[in-house]
Amino acid sequence: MTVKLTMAQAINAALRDALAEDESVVVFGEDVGPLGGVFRVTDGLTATFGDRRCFDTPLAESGIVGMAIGMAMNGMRPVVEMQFDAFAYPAFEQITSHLAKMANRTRGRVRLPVVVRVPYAGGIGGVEHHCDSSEAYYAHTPGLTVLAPATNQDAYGLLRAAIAGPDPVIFLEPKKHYFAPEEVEPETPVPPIGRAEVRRRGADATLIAYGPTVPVALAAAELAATEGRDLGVVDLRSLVPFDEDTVVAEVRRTGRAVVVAEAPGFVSVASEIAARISERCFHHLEAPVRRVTGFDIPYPPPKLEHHHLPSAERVLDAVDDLQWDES
Amino acid sequence: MTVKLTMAQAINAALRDALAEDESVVVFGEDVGPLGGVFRVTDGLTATFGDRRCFDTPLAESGIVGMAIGMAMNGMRPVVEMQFDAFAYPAFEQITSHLAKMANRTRGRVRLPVVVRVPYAGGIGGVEHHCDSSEAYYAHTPGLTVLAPATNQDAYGLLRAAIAGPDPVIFLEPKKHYFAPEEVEPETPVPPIGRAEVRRRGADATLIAYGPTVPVALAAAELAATEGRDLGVVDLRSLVPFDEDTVVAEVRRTGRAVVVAEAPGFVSVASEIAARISERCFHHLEAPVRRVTGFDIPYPPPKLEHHHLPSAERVLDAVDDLQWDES
Amino acid sequence: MEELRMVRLLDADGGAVEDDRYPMPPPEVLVDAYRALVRGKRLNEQASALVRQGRLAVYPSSRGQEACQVTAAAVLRPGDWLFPTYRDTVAVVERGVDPVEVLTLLRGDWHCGYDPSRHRVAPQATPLATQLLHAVGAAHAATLRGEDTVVLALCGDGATSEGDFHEALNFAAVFAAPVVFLVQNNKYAISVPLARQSVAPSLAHKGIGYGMPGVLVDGNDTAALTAVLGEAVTRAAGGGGPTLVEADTYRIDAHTNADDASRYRTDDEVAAWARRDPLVRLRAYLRGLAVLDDEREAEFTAAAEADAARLRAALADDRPPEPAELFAHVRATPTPQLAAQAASLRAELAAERRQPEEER
Amino acid sequence: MEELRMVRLLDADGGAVEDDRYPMPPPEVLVDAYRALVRGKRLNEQASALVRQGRLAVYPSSRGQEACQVTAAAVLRPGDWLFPTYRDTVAVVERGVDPVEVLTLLRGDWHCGYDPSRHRVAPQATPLATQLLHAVGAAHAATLRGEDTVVLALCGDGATSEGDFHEALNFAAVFAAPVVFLVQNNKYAISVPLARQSVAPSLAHKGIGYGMPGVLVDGNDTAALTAVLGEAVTRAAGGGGPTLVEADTYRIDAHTNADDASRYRTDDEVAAWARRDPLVRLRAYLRGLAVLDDEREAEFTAAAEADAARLRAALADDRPPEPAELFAHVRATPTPQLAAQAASLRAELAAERRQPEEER
Ligand SMILES: Cc1ncc(C[n+]2csc(CCOP(=O)(O)OP(=O)(O)O)c2C)c(N)n1
Ligand SMILES: Cc1ncc(C[n+]2csc(CCOP(=O)(O)OP(=O)(O)O)c2C)c(N)n1
Ligand SMILES: [Mg+2]
Ligand SMILES: [Mg+2]
Repeated sequence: MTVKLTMAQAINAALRDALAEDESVVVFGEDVGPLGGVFRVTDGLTATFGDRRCFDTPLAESGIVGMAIGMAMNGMRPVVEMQFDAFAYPAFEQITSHLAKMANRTRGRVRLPVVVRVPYAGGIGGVEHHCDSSEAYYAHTPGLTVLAPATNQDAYGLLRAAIAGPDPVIFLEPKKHYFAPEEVEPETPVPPIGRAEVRRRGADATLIAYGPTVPVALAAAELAATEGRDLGVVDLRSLVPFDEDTVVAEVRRTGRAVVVAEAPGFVSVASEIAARISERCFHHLEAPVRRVTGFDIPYPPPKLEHHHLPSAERVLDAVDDLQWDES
Repeated sequence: MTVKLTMAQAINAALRDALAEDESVVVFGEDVGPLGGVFRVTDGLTATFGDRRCFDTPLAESGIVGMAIGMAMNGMRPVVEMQFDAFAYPAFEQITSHLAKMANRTRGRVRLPVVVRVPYAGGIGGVEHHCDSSEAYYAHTPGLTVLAPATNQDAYGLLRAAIAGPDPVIFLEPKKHYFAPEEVEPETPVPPIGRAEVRRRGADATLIAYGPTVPVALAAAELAATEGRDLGVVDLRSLVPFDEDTVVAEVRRTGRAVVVAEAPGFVSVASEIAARISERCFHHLEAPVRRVTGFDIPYPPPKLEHHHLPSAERVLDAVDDLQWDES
Repeated sequence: MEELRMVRLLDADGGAVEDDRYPMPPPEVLVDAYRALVRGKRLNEQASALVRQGRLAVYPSSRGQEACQVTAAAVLRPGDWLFPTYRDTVAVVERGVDPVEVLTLLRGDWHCGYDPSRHRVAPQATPLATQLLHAVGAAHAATLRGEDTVVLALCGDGATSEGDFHEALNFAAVFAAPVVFLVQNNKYAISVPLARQSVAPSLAHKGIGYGMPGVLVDGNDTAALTAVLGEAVTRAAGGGGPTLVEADTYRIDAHTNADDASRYRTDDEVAAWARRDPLVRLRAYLRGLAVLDDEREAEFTAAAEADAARLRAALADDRPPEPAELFAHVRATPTPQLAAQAASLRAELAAERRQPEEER
Repeated sequence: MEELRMVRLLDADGGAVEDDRYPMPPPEVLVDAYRALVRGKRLNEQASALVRQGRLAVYPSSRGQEACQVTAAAVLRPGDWLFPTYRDTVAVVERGVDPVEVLTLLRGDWHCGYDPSRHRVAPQATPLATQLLHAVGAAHAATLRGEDTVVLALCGDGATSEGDFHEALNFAAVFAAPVVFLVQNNKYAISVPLARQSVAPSLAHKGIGYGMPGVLVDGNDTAALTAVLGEAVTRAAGGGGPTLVEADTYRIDAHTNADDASRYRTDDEVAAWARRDPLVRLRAYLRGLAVLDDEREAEFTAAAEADAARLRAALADDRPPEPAELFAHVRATPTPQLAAQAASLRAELAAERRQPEEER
């Protein structure tokens, strides 16, 4: 049965279903209780499950992640919310030195099934510190799983998988998707973590995107189709594990690739993807891999963010650059 | 006049000279006072300049960086020490949300001439949390300058430039160089920040390295020379700004490149360099750019670190892979 | 555990209350403070209206907390520094910064709008409690140079839970830095009530753990705040080190316009605090003293209205900021990559301008 | 500010001291503690010797702090948890973990050596104060499940300056979590003296700012520690929430073997504290009670020696850990990249093995 849900509602449904099914799941963070979170993602969870299952903490992000680690060490499956990307930075030591490393430090004896939910990226007219794209920090840190759903269905399914799984997960929720409704089928089998999805098969070039840039890539492909160019779109869904095989297979087929991501491009996930494609598709590439990313600047203010964010136009400009004459 | 100094001594000399020349320079951190730092980099500074110029703080890294920011806002040039890479993580929010962004947030009216010194990377037999390579976190963050000297001369000169300059600097000091003496000429003009140095010009392939992997690359080039292969070595010195032109010029000449870095390779500075070379040298490359990096694992323990660290052998294996038959 | 008796110099009806620790500030100081309250209240209302009209992206109002706001600025001397948060617009304005400048960021621009060095007012901080450390640094820099600068740093009750609050208070105490920490305990951190932040008898009690004086003051009593903060500034300037001041107050408006306060507090609670309005109380006291009359009040109101009108006019101009400036201030010396990105955006914009409208 | 009177039940010569707040623990408990002290001291000495012999990479000794170490373990019940630091090897061993396992990490292996879940002992934490939050989480998990588990968390005086210390104590207080925080105030954080960490009258005073009891106890008095920690555990188990205990003690050895303590403290200072050795004091008391005689002492010493010998033997085996295990535990399901890296290292090692020695 499909229902029409926004991404906020899809995530809410995933939390609800996980709380109902597994006593060890707990949800906590800042304003996630009676308020239901500043994005209303946890709306009604305290009312339904009580304030032992979904509760507010003191205002301290290192505290939230640190407490989640301790709870996971003692048998729970905490799902915590960081209010905005940049407000996860106080928890960076807990995430990097403990959450990511505990399994290794204990020879796999202590695994930390903690999910850190991060309202992610921009495009919502937020003021400074509210629209960072922080995935590179996490993706570079060995031991973390990093997910970035682009559809409300995946938001539901991947969050279920993340909560049920053994590894710590950074779950990046594109803010600008929170309030857009889509068809969701909660009964669909939970997707395995680590598989990219080919959203559109194309013959001429492959766009690789994740999270908030997937619709941008799809829009670019639509536009290109009207001009007779057939672009494929790969939605990574999972940044770590990175489904290299799917990406490589697509790019080998088309011989051209553009990576589309919102974060500043320098030393980013887009760099990794571009480097890996360049290495593994070397003899198949007709043109250098292009990256369409945010600029190497602090996230810009509401009135200028559209200049910074990858747009379908900018993606198509990059596609135009893929040395078609020589091919 | 050249003197023989270890890297610890070269940095100490740079701090001394900066403290002597400029009243606004202050040095602080954990154990940097009477003890002279756990690596003795600040040895004798308190004795020479008094405990108002070089002093110990309470044990709190966010506090140290936050205080440095406030001092810089009020006219000082703080140089702070993080005791080991991983112990800078508690300061991550201060570094990312403030140190990196203040100039932009104030339209350039408040620049923060703060230098954060980080004893960097491994190879010293340290136990867990003492040998992280954290450059990717900083290099990805717009607004920071990130330096990684490989020679004691550069350690001196770049630190002088960092302290004198207007931008906040993360100064990565390869720990395993601390105690190796080299000739240093303090009078040499301070090198401009952002210029790579071609340490060895080669005809057949280019190795790109920085910090602790520069000697590894040089050793590999020596070995290769005995086998008749002429490898060049570029020492980046500065990760941000990244001297793309020098790297691109070298690789266009040789047509082959191997990037050598100690950090886990996934979403790393090495990814960026590889992606950029692949893009800008596309028609010059005879083979895919290879990366020789640390594994995507937490830094290994003393008894296993040699397996993880890029070695000259591993670099040469990568060079061997550069499709020489087809060229 | 030791009880901390709250400092109060004016009762709910504006009657003077004796306190053996703090004298009543002189009437002219309080008349000035009243003028500032009127102005601050009007600014809060005007800015909130501008949000509703789409002229501001967001505005965290300090309605109800104006006494804290205006005294935080008033007790400082010219060379002193203020380190405010997103909620402290009124304090920044009282410190002498043009409200149009202060609201720059919230209009959708990217920078703080004013020159922090000139005004000795740090940019308004959003990451909670982080600015408290900057305040300590600024103060310690002054000490090292032998200046008698005092730094007043603001934060909320919620922010006291952050690690940076702890590190800042401890650094200040250990270095005997001339900082006054003013915690505006307005009872909520967005939706989270004080009871979820702390079970200490008061936030002022936290001073004990750092070895610094902690003072609990009625945050809606302008006279008490003036006395307590004034004394803390004097002590700091004299080398007496930092003070933690907790102001017992209340946020009358929602956290921001985006917030739905009905989800976490009752109208009755708000109404009870609205009756403790700092303006009403100070006005009654000053009218009782006969140092405030209809004429002066009208003058204050007119001045506040003029400010508001100027603000409306300035914000009616909604020209977007210059995109090229996105790159201009990130670093003193741009990286080659940044320069290339700036050039490519310039080229894009130029191409758009050349393209006739219909083709876009 | 309120004075906190230090809890002491044994004076410097081992004489019993009356304290109206805490009764003297029974002799048999203290004899057991003495046995543990002997064993702990021997372990500290043996491990330090193993460092000098190159068998351990490093060893942060708790010499002088053994009373804190052994009581921290002794007061816990089987289901309780211990959250130790790098310096708390003796406490971990007293909790029942094999010393050979505990020293695994310091031998140069990559993991903590023991099974934290089985022993209910967290891995020894190096990033300072971080483990205090884990302790709160573990405790709160127990509360949510209705278990009466208590968690004892250890840290040093220096660690109290970290933001995580603050967040942990505050979370514990707000959630009334069953945690006992034991700060071993050994006067130094590497070289930095207590005066640079805090100017509060005591670290125990910090409890006030969190609304939790703060107790200052003589950290070289095993009887007092037993009483204070025991009471705190009992209170926590009964739903009475957390306690902050500051133990006044001293690190007799250098920070680690890599440290040169002569740079920051005098021999006289060390000698004065050496005279306050917890073993000497407890021994005098127990011999005075005639519950300890030469025979038992010899027995304790022999047991400690046997332990030390076993440790030496185990650490003589210096086979390196298996390189393949570098990849095995990073994640439950390896990424494709990790799997490829593991395979390439395997291939490298296999090639090395195949290659005759002379060719390498
Ligand atoms: C580090 C950090 N975490 C979370 C936030 C999001 N946030 C903004 S305001 C706020 C509540 C702050 O409450 P309080 O300190 O009491 O100040 P008030 O808003 O009441 O003035 C939160 C959680 C933030 N700005 N910074
Ligand atoms: C976050 C962090 N910063 C710095 C260090 C380096 N370091 C290790 S031990 C130590 C001193 C700790 O002092 P204290 O807390 O008093 O404990 P003690 O060593 O005296 O037992 C320091 C600075 C660290 N381990 N973690
Ligand atoms: Mg508040
Ligand atoms: Mg200590």
